[in-house]
Amino acid sequence: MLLRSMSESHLWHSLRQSVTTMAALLALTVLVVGAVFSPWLAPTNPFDVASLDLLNASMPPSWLPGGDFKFLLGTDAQGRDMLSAIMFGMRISLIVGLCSVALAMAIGITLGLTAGYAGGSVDAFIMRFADVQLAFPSILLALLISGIARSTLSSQTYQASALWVVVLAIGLSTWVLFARPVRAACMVEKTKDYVHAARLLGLGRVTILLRHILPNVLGSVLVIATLGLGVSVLIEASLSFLGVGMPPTQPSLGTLVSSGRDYIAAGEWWMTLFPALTVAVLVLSVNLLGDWLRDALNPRLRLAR
Amino acid sequence: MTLDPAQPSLIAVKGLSKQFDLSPPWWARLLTGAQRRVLKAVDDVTFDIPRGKTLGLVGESGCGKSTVARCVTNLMVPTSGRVDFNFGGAVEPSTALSPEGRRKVQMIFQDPYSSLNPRWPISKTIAEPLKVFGLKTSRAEIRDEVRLLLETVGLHADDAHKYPHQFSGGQRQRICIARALACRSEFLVLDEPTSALDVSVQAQILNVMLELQARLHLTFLFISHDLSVIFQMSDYVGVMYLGRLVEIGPTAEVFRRPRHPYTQLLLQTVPRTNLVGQIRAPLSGEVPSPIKPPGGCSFHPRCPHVMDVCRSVAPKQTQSGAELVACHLAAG
Amino acid sequence: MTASPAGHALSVRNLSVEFPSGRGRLLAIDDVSFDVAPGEILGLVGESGAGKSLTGSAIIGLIEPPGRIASGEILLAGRRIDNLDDTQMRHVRGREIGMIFQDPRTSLNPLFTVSRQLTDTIREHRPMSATAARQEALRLLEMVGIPAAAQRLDSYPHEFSGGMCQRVVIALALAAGPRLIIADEPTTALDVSTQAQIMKVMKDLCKSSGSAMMLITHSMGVIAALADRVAVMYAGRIVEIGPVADVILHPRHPYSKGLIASIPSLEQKMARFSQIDGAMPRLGRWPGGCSFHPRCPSRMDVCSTVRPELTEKGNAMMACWLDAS
Amino acid sequence: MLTFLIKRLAQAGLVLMSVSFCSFLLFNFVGDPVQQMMSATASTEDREALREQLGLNASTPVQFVRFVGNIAHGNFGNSYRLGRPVERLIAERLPATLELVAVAAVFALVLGIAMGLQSGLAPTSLLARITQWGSLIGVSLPTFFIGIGLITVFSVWLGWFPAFGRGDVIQFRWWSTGLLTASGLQSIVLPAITLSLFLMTLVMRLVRGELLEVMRTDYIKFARARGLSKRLIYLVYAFRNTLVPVITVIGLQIGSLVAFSIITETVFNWPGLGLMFVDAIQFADIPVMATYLMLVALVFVVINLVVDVLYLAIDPRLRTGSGGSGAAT
Repeated sequence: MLLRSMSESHLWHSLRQSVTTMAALLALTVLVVGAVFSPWLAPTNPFDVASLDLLNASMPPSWLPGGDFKFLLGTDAQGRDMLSAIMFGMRISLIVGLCSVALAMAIGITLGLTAGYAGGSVDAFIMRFADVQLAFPSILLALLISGIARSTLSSQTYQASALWVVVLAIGLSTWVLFARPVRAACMVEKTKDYVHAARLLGLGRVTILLRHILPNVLGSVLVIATLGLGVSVLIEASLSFLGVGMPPTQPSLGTLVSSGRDYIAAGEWWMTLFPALTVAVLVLSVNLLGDWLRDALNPRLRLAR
Repeated sequence: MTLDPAQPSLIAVKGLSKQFDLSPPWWARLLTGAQRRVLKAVDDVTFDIPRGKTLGLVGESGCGKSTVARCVTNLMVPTSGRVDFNFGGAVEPSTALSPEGRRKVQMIFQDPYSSLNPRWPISKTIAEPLKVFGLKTSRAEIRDEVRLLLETVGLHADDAHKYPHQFSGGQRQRICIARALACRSEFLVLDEPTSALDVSVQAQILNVMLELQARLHLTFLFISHDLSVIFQMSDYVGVMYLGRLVEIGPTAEVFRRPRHPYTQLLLQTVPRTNLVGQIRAPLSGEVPSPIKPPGGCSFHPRCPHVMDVCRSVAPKQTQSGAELVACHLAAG
Repeated sequence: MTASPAGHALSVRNLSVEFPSGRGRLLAIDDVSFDVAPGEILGLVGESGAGKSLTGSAIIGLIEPPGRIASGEILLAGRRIDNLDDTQMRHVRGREIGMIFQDPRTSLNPLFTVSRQLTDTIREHRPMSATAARQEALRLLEMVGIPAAAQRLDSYPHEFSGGMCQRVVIALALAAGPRLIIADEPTTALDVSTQAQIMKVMKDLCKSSGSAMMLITHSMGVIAALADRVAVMYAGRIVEIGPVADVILHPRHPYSKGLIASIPSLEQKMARFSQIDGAMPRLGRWPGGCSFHPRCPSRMDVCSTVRPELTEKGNAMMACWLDAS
Repeated sequence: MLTFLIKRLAQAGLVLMSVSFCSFLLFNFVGDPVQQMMSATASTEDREALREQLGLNASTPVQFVRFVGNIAHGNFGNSYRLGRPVERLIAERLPATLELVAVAAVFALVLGIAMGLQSGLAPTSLLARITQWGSLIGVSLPTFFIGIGLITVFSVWLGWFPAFGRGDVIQFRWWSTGLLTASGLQSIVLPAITLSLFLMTLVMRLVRGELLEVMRTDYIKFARARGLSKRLIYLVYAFRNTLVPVITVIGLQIGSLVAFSIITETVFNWPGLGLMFVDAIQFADIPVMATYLMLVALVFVVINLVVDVLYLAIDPRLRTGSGGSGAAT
């Protein structure tokens, strides 16, 4: 609906204008395909303990002396193929990122629309809540939530539900990202005359919100969601790096960086560098795409007022 | 008084007031000794419009004419006073309109760029009232009705699938009229419907409205700051200043012999194309802030005929010929 | 058009302004020429999109990129100013050309006092001590009719009403005594009664200082009240130019005729408004030949193919094939 | 103006109250303190006695009031892990974190604003493009990756700066500073850069965006039409208008600098609060976690009050309190 009215040709035209965005889109496609189909595409299954061989441990990338072409990006201290580990790790990073954006979006849009349309004390209450939330920077809140989960759940349950704890932590700490702009956009939209015209038809608040206002704030939501995905992946990586995110049994990219870190001093840099680079490329291309979306949608949004 | 005793009134507004409380919160008033600040946007406004006629409301920015429009259409709840509609059956107060009554009261807005949902093709916008009020149910009927409505307001029926940004300002205003017509409305509030448009397009839109009014026997409340548009469009005219109706009466009468000094000032200062090289302006004076209007008659600081009584007593509306005027001069 | 360019406060010769776009270069102003004599007020009138504001921006050298002057000359008191570099142009702006914008509330920087904005402008163009500049600022505010100017000197813009703000804007535009003032819709954002006051201030100042003024507006009423001569613009071109009394009371170009006829009258009630069908085409969709021909009630075959040029007709000049021969 | 300040103070109080309530909940409901403090072999009577002693049998509101009272007296309880009063632990660690955050904030603001102005004023220049790209990469790189990269290059390969720790510190009463010794200064360079990069890129992009927005306004166009010099228009007129929205975000983000210091401190083994907090999380050391939270909230609140005062200094419209006069017509 959104894209259709923005006219596909316009977006497509502006996309082709920007070489960097095309490159970002390409990189993102490669990464996402690699992650989604990792069980079939990856050279080995890093979780298959039986296939690990300590003789293969700590091998450098294939193009360096001592490297093996079987292990393109080298191996870790357990003899795991880094490339496969990264592909599987990225899968987990992406799942966490997407789920937490979805959660944050659901909370943020609901509260943002409610606050923006209702105004008055409802608005004041939700926004004070958001202020308090802002006093806890997202990474801190995420740390806290996983800290609480860690101390209340038994370690077995925690291991099993680590992914959802992380999603919850990131989602709950980034909803303000959506709520504030959605509220602002909603407050702008609700004073516009097309909303007044809808009220003259006697439509209810919910109908007006969903039918008229929501489609008109989706443009900015799309941009935030894209940029928010980058933020979520970064937070997840940071949490895992600090040892409170994904456990080593379900390693995300951040976990890989964290576990490879101790080997830098020994000169075995590839265990850290490659997963870290993957995070960087992933987030960079997501950000590039978000920036482009914002620029591409904005003048249009302004024109259409 | 009713404007035309021979004609039944479609809408009667009695003692309408709307206040906005701009005061700081109670604790701040307590701590800093700040005063309550109440903006009387509309203050005790009474008028009625005979069926099939147009009442023009004119005044400068901040005089409360748009607030009247919003109260009349129920987009705002008045602080006091009442608005009654009579569509031929029983008298219905605006706060308790039946869906049927609500359908008959529609509005055309000033800004044609914000009055259409930018994400909707215009066919969907025009069809919405048809569906909401159950006027047409089958898909084919709705499509035909939308095409008919578009042609009624002078647009191509084939443009129904287009989006608002593909239309010019004048065309969008026509689409808004089509949406109001889709409701089969009987009473239209026109809130500065042409002030965002160019003169040549304004003429087109005003013509469309005149034709529709004659054909469908519509009743208009026409709000504008443009005296000449009001002069041309309305049968009756009301002049507002700082929330009050200072003069109301038949258009020809008010424009030929304005009785309130403010109406006189407005008519005198409006630039006219037939008076080349003439600027007729008082040396100073501006509309004061509606938050702190002057006491007594709120126009007294700018009035050339100011008397002592004007500074202390707010004038009541009095009959003067076919008009009602709120001025101590007219009261004799 | 008899005086030499040197005798004019402003001469615009064959000015064209273009915008590069995906569909090639779009001409937004197409071959426009006119003069303004010292002390004269020239009205530039037209509907939105006609290019009147852009003409003003082109003269003061502030066209928004990527727009640019494609060809033509602009002469200020005989000196070419369209080819000046940025630094040289900066000394023309403010000192020789003053500009007044439409909305007085957004024209003033909300975070600085009126005196600060005035003295900054004065000292930019005239070497003066801070105290002298303050005196001058006070004089300017009194000149534009701000009551109790001395007390209000250190006020912020939000403490002024709309009409008072526009007086401050005028004072700022006049700070360095420019020989030309470009006023872009100076009264549109104001109330009717304030509008008349501001028009009076502008007219009096022009008369007393001898500055020329280019008055850009869509309101024929404002033109009638203020201007000496008027140029009617349509789709980037001047279609008719001449003394106000001639053009407004007896317009001859079909567009000016239609435009003036469509203004609602305050004298006589009409059953129906005289209207021009259609709307001004968007930039880049301007038709060939005379660009008004699709809307023109008296169009001929020639109109759709050959563009009419401005030619003298009595006191005025117009670009139309009607009675061209 | 007074109303504005009172409102903000009340809001600040509200934030602190909510945060201390959260901390209180943490204390009481997450992980039983008795469980944490006593060995598994302790008898039920001993547990009950300790319960009574800790006041855990009182009703929840009473406990909360006591909790707040304790905080007001500077009594935050004992660390489960180290068994020492939390306020002492905090006092030992606080200077390290504050110095790191302060140096990083100065880096970020000075460079960020300078680069933002530069790229906003000449958006097509080469330098602007480089900073634009740099900033994009900056926000896309995880903080820990930047830290590890800097360590690898400047400590492991080049050996210019130490890879971890604070270097030598000088003690002034309870405050210890590393800013006055050569090794202390050397040590703070890499962590401060790491910590500041995110904020720096953010400030830069924000300043650039706002500046471009301000440059489109009528008052800047009018200033240009009056022939004012570029320096005056850009660096005085436009810059001050740019600052209004920018300082809000900066205020919020300096708070999050404290949070990001957790990662930086972990990477550089910086003996600050963040490192302590991460350890506390690993060991579920609730009193330390709760106190740290309240401290972060306090920092946030204080910074935001400073921002509000700055607002008043910059925007005259707030001073007269006539902001809300533009009512409906």
